[in-house]
Amino acid sequence: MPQGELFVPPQPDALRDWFRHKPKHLTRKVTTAREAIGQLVRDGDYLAVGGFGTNRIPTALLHEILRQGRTGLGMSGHTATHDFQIMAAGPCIDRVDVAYVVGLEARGLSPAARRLFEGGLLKVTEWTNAALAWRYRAAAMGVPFLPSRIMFGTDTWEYSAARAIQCPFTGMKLAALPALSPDVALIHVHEADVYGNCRIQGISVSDPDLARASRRVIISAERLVPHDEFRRDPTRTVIPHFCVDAVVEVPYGSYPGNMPYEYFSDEEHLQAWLEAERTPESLRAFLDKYILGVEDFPQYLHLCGGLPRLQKLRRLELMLDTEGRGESTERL
Amino acid sequence: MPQGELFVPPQPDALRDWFRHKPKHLTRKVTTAREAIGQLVRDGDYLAVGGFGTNRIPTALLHEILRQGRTGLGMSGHTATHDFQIMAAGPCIDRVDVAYVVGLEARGLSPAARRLFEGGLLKVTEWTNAALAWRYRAAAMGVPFLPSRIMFGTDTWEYSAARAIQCPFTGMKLAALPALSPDVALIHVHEADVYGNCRIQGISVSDPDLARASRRVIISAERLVPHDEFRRDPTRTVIPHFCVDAVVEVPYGSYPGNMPYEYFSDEEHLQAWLEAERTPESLRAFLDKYILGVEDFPQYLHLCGGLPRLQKLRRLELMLDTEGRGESTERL
Amino acid sequence: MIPRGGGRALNAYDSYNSMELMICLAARYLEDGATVVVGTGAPCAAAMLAQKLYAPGLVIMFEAGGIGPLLPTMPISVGDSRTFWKGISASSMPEIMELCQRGMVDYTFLGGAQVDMYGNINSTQIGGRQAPPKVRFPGSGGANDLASLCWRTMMIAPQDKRRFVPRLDFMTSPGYLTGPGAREAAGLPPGTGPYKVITQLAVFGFDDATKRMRTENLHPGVSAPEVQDNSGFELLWAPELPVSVPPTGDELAVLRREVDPYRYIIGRN
Amino acid sequence: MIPRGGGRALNAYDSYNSMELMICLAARYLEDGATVVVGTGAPCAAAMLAQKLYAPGLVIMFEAGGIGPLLPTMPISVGDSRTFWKGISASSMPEIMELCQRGMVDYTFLGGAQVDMYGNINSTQIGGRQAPPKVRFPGSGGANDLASLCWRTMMIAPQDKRRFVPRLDFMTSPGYLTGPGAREAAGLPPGTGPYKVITQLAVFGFDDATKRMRTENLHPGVSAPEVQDNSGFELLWAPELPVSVPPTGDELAVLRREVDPYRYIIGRN
Repeated sequence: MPQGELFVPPQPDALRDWFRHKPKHLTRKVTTAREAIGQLVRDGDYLAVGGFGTNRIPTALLHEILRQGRTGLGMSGHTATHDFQIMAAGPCIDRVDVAYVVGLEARGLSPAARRLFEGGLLKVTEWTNAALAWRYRAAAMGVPFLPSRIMFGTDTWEYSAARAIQCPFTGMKLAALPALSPDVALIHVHEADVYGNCRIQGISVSDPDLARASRRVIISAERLVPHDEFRRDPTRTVIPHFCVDAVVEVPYGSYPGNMPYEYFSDEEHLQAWLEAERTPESLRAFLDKYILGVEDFPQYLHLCGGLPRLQKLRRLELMLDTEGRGESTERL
Repeated sequence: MPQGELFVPPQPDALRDWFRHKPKHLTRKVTTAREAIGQLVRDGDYLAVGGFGTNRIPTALLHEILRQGRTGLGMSGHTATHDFQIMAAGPCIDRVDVAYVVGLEARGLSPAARRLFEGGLLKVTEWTNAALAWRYRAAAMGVPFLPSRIMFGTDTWEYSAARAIQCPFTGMKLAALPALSPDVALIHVHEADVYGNCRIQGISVSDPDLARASRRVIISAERLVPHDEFRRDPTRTVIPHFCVDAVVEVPYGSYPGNMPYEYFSDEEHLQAWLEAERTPESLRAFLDKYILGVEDFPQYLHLCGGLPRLQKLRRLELMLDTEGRGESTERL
Repeated sequence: MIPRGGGRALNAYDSYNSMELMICLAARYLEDGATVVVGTGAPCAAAMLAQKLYAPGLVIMFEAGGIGPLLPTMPISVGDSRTFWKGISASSMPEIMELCQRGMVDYTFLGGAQVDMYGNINSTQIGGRQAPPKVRFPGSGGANDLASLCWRTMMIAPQDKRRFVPRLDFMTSPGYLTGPGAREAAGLPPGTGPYKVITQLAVFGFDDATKRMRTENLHPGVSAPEVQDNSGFELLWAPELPVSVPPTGDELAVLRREVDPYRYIIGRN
Repeated sequence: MIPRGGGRALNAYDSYNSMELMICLAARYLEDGATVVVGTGAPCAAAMLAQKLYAPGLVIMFEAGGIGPLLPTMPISVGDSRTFWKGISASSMPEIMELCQRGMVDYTFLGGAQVDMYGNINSTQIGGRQAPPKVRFPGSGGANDLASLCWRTMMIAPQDKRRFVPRLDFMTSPGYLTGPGAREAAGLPPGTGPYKVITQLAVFGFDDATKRMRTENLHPGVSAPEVQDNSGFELLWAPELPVSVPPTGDELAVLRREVDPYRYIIGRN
């Protein structure tokens, strides 16, 4: 039987009570990153981050957690790359459900994240991306588990906290994945209204399920739009307001990550992070300069090149060349 | 233990083989209702219909089944109202998974459908709307069942084919719902391209899951749009082409049902149906006039008042008054 | 029309029919900021009325996927385009059912052909449990789901001995099943169950100790024996039986002018 | 650069590096109308190359949700905006994983730090199975899911004794586990498993009877002992060992000009 620790056991009835008492009416939830993190993220909480590692991530909210010095957080590693890197930099975390962490895809491995693992500073349970996606889905559906056909026969299975069950109809062996309801979800979206209704353009990754699964949900949005805009086209509402606890408007809020249709990732800055991580000292200096020593996210953007840099990343995203022509594969 | 018959038992491995061999490349699938039904619906097949009874239903496809005289069909009664009425009129069906059938919501009960039930002409298993929705979802996910918390303690449970299971994490009792993969799904959408990519405006009901769960999928679409339109905004693709076997362009294809943003339901025609059903003879005369005696769906629309009638229903849908002013609650 | 009050000259708002009375009473139970899944007909009218008068923040949902519409008129179907007219979200059946299953929905309203003393409901068939039935009804639809998963189930239903029965021909949707603890033992989520039943004669709640239906208010001019005579099972009685507060002029005005101007529902009396 | 062919004067397309060779060989396995879930890097380059040359109807998918993009450049992340650039659908992680689970995905490409003779893969850690590891890698990501659920798993990987190991430090993703029947016995979907492994030296398949890795093609200029010397486990050998057909001028032209003009991948050799 798998021997991994189940950091967040499924508790559908306790969650029902929680969700029953979330406010459902249209109340204004707009606040600052500082306030939102200050009030809704506590030491020891279990955290999950929307988007996909370096794409549509709530960077401003993550910086704020680091700046406020949260510790002892648990984290879901559903492809957590730059987001994981920020939490590992604290370190703010002491346990992690791993699907994909430490690496930044083709960019290399995070030395700081490796130090946490290789120094035995984290409790670790192994999963997969689908397992964590379906664990969110289970919580969003209000059931304690979902069956699946993954992980069998591997060490990933052995060090997970899944359970083998038998299908009552077919007799098939199935992998039961326990519902995962994070204490807090942090999700970056394209558009939100003041009540927390949200729209996403492009892939939604696991965020619709994550927003429904989590006890508390903090949204950062590229821009606030009028509430009526949601009522004009309700088909596009991806997260309804009653799932959401706080809304923070953060233009360029996914930087240095990619925000589809808005701006591409800043690969130079991501490389600078990785290089800064080589030693704890160089990382500390980097954090002091870019995160701990600044007041807010706009200051960070300024340090990284400000609007001229962001304009360049926007052209890159839209594949415009330096003259503004489309379909360019130039590197700007 | 529930004693209902499981008309379509879950067979994930057989389905995997089926789905493996569905064509995935972009091939032209546009055809006529006659061809699509002729080639893809066979006597004895198990059928599921998209939309919601009198809303966004593939009326033209259902008429064609009736016209071609299919028999022995099974049917999923996931709120099947006018769609069920058409299939019951044949009768084309001999077994049904019931969540909601026979009634037309506030409009009353279908005498013809009642005759089938009360005359013992149907095999019946009882379910609920959520049960059938999640049964589609299970098949769409590729698992043989999903757990849920519904139906316990009732006769609905007793006459279903669900099974009680115990959660391996919490010990909770759960209702396992067997995956339902219909032989054929018929779904009406707003826009499709020639390959079968589809968009829906407004509520999707269970159609995204249904399209993924079914072995064969026939789409009727209000209108064909260029393939590039899908590539321009891929976030809006609700059903991808590789789920779809045939595409039929049918303007006003949900008539006399409501098509959101397009036209409202024709309540007079729906009432005429119900009245025609009073005796088998009057029903036969009605069917002869409107369905069996016509060549195709445009002829049916013509008999029902043609474009002037549809124009009126369009104004009703958009809440325009006779002068074209908005927000009208007039009955046109 | 039931005349309201005493010797004054009657004006339009001094009288109301039982459908209007039931809708107005039901509307008062829906507090601001609550969530409710409704069907068409009287429940939808009650939710619309509540939203317009008492509970502007009431989130109205429909099982086919509509969330938070600004209902311009009464829907004809729980899946028609009115159910998401200028809505918060045009979602899906699984979205609504999963909202219910994870505990986010406070109220639902159900109807049915028969109800028993535990608030169990039959909307499936009359006649034995084995097919073919004497009369076939639509079946559960979403009713069993909503009765299983929403926190509080309400009914608006006319009451007589054919409808309030000692034993259902078919139990479609769960009330308190066989009494205290039975829902939980059967596997249903704890803390859920029938809340109020509103008929043309009275308002009923459910006794904590026995989970049996208990008369709580008599409508104006209705006597206790009349209520019992119109029930096929023995009713319990609250220690006090205050008379239901009749519809106010405001309620009737909004109900008649804005909620149901064509009297689709209130004309059915 | 490995010189191709004999005494002719070398031009640009007469030589290629091993990354180019591996990508070109991999691309040839992807037939028109197939579906493939790829990551970034060499697999994505192979899929792009196949789509441009042999398989215009190849449906390329990325685990974060991108389906059928007209890939304008190589993605940096499997979730970046290139992965659904002018795509068929910008969907979600569950959408892709459920496509795989219900059998709709033909191919996937995986990488890893270690592979064993059954095609099992380690992308989790070096050192004992108990934390803390000597070197920590990212973990499964979607690899275990794809290896469990897609019909055929391919690998493009450099080969040496550190990577081709007799025993994995950690089995992240399933190949044939311990041999014939083991996947099915463990609970994985029947008919799935590793298909080809393409290294800088050879192309490997899997022996039907033993499910062990079997050399099927030697790359130009590579000897059998060289292949065995670069494996930490004993390789099986196909009865015939045809030399891999080297990249054609067309393949190299498209790869270098259109697929990877900045040599992100093919420059890594």
